[in-house]
Amino acid sequence: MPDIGSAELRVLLPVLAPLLGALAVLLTDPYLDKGRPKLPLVYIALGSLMAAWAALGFLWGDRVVAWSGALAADRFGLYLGFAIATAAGLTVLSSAGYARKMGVDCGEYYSLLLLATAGMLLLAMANDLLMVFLGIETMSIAVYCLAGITRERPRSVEAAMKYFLLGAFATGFLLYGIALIYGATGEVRLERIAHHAANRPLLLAGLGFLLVGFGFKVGAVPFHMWAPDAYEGAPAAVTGFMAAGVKAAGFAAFLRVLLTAFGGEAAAAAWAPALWMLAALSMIVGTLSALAQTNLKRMLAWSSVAHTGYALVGVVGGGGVAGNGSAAVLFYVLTYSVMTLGPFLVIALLSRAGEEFEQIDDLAGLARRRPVAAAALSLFLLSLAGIPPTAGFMGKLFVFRAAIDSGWLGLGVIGILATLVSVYYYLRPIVLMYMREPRAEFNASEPTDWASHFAIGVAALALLLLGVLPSDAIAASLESVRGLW
Amino acid sequence: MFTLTNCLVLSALIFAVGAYGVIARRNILIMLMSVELMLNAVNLSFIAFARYYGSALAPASSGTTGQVFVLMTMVVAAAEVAVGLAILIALFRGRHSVDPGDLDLLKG
Amino acid sequence: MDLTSVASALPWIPLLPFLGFLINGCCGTRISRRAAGWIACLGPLGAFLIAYLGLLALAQEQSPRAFLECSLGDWISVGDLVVRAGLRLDRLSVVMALVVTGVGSLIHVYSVGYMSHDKGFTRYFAYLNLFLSMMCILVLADNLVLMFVGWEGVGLCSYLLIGFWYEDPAKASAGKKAFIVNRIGDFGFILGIFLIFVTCGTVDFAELFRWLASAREGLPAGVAFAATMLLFLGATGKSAQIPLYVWLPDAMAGPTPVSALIHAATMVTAGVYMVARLSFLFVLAPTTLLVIAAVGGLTALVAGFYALTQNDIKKVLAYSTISQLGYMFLGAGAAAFGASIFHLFTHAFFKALLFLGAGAVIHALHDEQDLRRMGGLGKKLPLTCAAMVVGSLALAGIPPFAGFFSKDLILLSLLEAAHRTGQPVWYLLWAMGLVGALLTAFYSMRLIAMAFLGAPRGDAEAHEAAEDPPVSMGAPLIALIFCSALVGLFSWPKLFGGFERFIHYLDWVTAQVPAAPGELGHGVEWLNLCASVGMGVAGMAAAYFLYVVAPARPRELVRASPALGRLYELSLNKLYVDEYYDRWIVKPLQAAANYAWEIFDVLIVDGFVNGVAAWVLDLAASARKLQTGVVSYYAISLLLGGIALLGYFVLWV
Amino acid sequence: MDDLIFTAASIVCFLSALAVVTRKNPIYSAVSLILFFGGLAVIFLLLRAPFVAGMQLIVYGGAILVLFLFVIMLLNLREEELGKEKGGRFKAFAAVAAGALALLVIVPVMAAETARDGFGPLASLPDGFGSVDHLGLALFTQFALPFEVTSVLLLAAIVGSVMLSKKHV
Repeated sequence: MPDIGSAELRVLLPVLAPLLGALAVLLTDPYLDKGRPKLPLVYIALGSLMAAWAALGFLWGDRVVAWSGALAADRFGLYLGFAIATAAGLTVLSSAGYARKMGVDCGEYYSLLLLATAGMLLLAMANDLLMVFLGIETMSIAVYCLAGITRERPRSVEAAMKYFLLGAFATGFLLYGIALIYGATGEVRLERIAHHAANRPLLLAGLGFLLVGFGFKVGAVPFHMWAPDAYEGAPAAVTGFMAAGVKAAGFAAFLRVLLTAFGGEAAAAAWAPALWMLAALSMIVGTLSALAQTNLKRMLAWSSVAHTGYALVGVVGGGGVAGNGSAAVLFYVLTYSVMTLGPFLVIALLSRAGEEFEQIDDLAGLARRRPVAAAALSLFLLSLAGIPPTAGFMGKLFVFRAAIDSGWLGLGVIGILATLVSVYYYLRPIVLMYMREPRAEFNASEPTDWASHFAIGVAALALLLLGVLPSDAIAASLESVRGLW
Repeated sequence: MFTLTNCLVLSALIFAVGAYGVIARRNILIMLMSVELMLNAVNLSFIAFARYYGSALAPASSGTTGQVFVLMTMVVAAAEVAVGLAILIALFRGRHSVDPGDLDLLKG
Repeated sequence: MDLTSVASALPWIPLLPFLGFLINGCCGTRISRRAAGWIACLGPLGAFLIAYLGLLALAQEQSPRAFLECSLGDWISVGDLVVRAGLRLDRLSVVMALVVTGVGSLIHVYSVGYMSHDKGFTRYFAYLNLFLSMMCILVLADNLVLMFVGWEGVGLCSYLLIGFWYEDPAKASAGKKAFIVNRIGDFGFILGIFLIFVTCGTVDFAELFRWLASAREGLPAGVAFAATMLLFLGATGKSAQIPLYVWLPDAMAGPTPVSALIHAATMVTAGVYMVARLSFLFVLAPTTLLVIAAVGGLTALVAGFYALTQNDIKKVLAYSTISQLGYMFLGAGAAAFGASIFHLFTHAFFKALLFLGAGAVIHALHDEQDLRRMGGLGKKLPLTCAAMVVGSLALAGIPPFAGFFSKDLILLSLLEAAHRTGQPVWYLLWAMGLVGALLTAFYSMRLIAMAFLGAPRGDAEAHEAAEDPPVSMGAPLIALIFCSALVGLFSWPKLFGGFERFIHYLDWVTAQVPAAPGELGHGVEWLNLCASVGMGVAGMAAAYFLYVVAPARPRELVRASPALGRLYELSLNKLYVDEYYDRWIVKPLQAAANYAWEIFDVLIVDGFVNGVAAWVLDLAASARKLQTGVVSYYAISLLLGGIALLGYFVLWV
Repeated sequence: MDDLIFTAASIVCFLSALAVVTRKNPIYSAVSLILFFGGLAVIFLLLRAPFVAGMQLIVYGGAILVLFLFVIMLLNLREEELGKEKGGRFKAFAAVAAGALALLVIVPVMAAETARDGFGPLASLPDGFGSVDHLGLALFTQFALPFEVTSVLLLAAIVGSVMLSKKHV
């Protein structure tokens, strides 16, 4: 019987906060007026996410392992936990107005958002493969439903269906991988897998299946094909949350498994070339496909595939615990989650009742009608393109540097070339916004959505801060990787 | 022959059959069932490995882990099916088709 | 002057214009135009004063290598990458800072008048202030990364200002062109920085200098060559050299004061400044220096060639700028960094003057830029005419105007390089410089002749209404006239018992190559001087003859010989003369220029760039087709990926 | 005896699995699935997992399958609403790919059996292994957290599926 004492409960705090929030939302919802905006739900959700933030900050420190080793509160998990909680918080802020416009201002929406957040935080802190599996599934099931939450929109339901079918398929692979690893070692605890005299062929086969499962969750080519469809179809606020949160949590678990269970030199030498291929393919396919898009959300989806590739560059060039690559990945994913969330917040802000604002051509002349939104969107896109002084530049710098330092020159070159090409499609919307005549359709009479503006402002500020003064965040990422043991 | 290896081989074959079902069939219901086949195949592997590693009754022993994992997988499978069928119903309401080939609004 | 107190004021040099940017950018709609104009001008003026105090403080120091330093703390500190951001004012950066803020202030004042009727008045000044701030960061940066930040910042502002009138798609696309072409150069710059950091472990100028001096085996020659070539690629982008010069002529789409400030006086010279700043690195790579000189010489010649036939007054000046930048790189390539910076210095004044003068003409004629529709403006616009004449004389290198001294020094440095290295190629470069000087003088005179001399050819009404600019525009013109006439005296040649003060002022902060034994001798110096002045005079005279004197000549010929009666009929018509020139001078020149243009622009630049772009877009379209929308295919992709991964792990490892 | 039961159950499982993926009508697939679950439960029993075998029948046979059948009835698909199946070539390709996948698992399994550090003889199991007692104790001690987390997962699934199948918010 584990001692349900302070350590057990403490470690669980960041997960409990959104969970209790979800329950509170579900219990409050029936008592609210149907016709009025359901602001109390927003307050509850925000409050619980702030509590999660506080809990993450409270736990920041030495590694604490609890629940018979199932959960580890260490800097590694908490680092991206901050990204997840922030993404969720900003999504809630922007949802206050957006959910009403899309007709989903209901308890289910906020509770699913919070449950998904709880799943992501569990995933980020999971320390054995069973928790990894459950974390992924909790998160995924909530996100499948969120993707289809605007049920009247055929695209939304289609996105949910595609995401779900492929997700379930990939789950099979992930699970088989875990089974084979368990078969090879008799263990599911990550650090014990590493120390076990393993049955090598079976272990490697298991690793192969595992990479399929994780590759799917983070959207690496060739397991990426759900991403564009799901991103395009899902409502904008959900897409942003998906792009930021799912990827952050996925990478947290992915990296932890690779570093802890397969961090040995022999194992790393086995998986590095495989990930090399995934990274290269993701960068190339993602960048090329994004070039030809006319839908902003879809373009961002392809760009997220490319960004998965950039992050994988850091994983390949990780250099284990001693190297800087893994820390670079953490920093990269942190910045990525903010800069990919931003454009979706803007899309959510600009959307009108039941109608998404998603065509790139619709952006024409936006700078004159909505200068703040246009400026923020430009900043996000510049950061995605990796142009200084934004965070995206710093992230790319460290990732590519790590790869080149550890001898993966080819991957670094592919990355830099992909970045160069990507500038084209990131700049196109900016050019449209600032240099074309606006269309007549902009509706300026809507009341200003302050919550959404605030969320966008926070994201923009965070990007600039991370870009200009990245030292603390990078130092923390280095500590995080060192604190893994 | 009832051996560990044969159990694993059977598991691999069923997994492949399930994977075949997902990619070859054009009926979302059957695709979902195929996913269930895959998960069950994995369960078989888990139970077989649990049989191999089981030498103690302690909760922390290796054998126990495998069996517990299967229980968790069942919960997940049930939850997935529920969600999947709910999405299918929402989809069918608008489109009257269970053919994944008809899901063609999103592409490119 | 207290050194430390001035040093601590250094951040205000970029900050003051930045404050202007913030005020004008954020509350531009809420304050009056008058206030916005004042705010915009005060920032650069304040920055100029601080830079001037810096100059005085430096002058008090004993050591010529003294510098003022203001650390901004550790900017990035991660593992072994520590970037300490700081500002650093030494003799080189103070010259640059004074030029930037000084000319910048004048142009700000001028802009108040020039842009007074534009609806984007405050936006314009916000951008202009931001530009100045970024330029000061570029100049004062004490490390490559911070310099790159400024470098990108000025690029962004340039892009915004070129596309300032974004309602016009052609102008917006000019902005894009500038942006994209510069990305190519910046890519080289980033790689260069990266290479230096990987090799030397630092990006700080002072530390880099120490590292190079102390490293036992020094920098491997290959690395030095690669790094300097990459950096120079960055410089060709920003400073519009072959092959990346194409954006600058299009950049003339922006308001004229912008062309004066950004695309003539300051930003485009950033490449030259960067080479001088890192001169201690560049001298380690003699091959790169030769490439720099060759590119510079070729650019000077080709761009000068283009300028001969341009009819848009701003395009003439744009090509002239490219050509003069080529001279600066010629000097830098000959390791005469001081001379190169001196030319940058003088060029900033006379080219700003020319652009502002051109702006006054355009302003007076209500946005008329075509030289063929001008003429005879000399009497209507005396001040403008004076400005343009002084500017042209300086540009053509006629003594005692500023351009003469600097161009002479650069040509001389080429001879010295030939003497020092013994490579005859430097003589060829010298000859190219001389021919370039001839072309420069020709098109300068042509510009004056077509705009100010002769009879008015354009709209008579507009010509009648044209008048000299108001005080706010006139005062900067007058200031620049004096500067263009006089700044050359800072470096009175040795030949005339001078001291070459400016050059020696910089000697201590730019790298020196060991001089060859023995002097060049006064004979060579005299030869150089005479050749350069001779070219200038000859060019101007030729243009004067062809554009001003010659219209009378056919008539004399006809009077002398009745056999030319038929020609007389034609020659009465002024068009005949034009056609005569057209056939024998303009057409061949144009054909040659067009030919050159086709080779460089169409074939190499456009062809290559468009070819690659088309190929990539084709690829993108086919990549898009893979995403069929059918889940089954997605699942197959997943399965095949899984099989590949599994195959790798099971069968390969 | 075990060999015989295993062989029979394996054959039933494999054939019914094949039937699931090849029947055109989902009803037949669902019925084949029942057979499959039953066969698998038998194998679980052989592998000394009586509790799991019981859960297999209750959860899969009882809950999941009923859900499938319920939805099949609810949708009441007509012939033309069934998916348009792809031709033989496509299916052959899919079969080859799936076969390759199976092979790539079987290869390391075989290797593991024959390798020096491969699987040894099966351990003798203590009495009560796989019983309700045994797993119940594990679920409330060692695996308390995963056990609790499944409740979160189920909550998400409930909220989500109720929301999705409602007609109006």
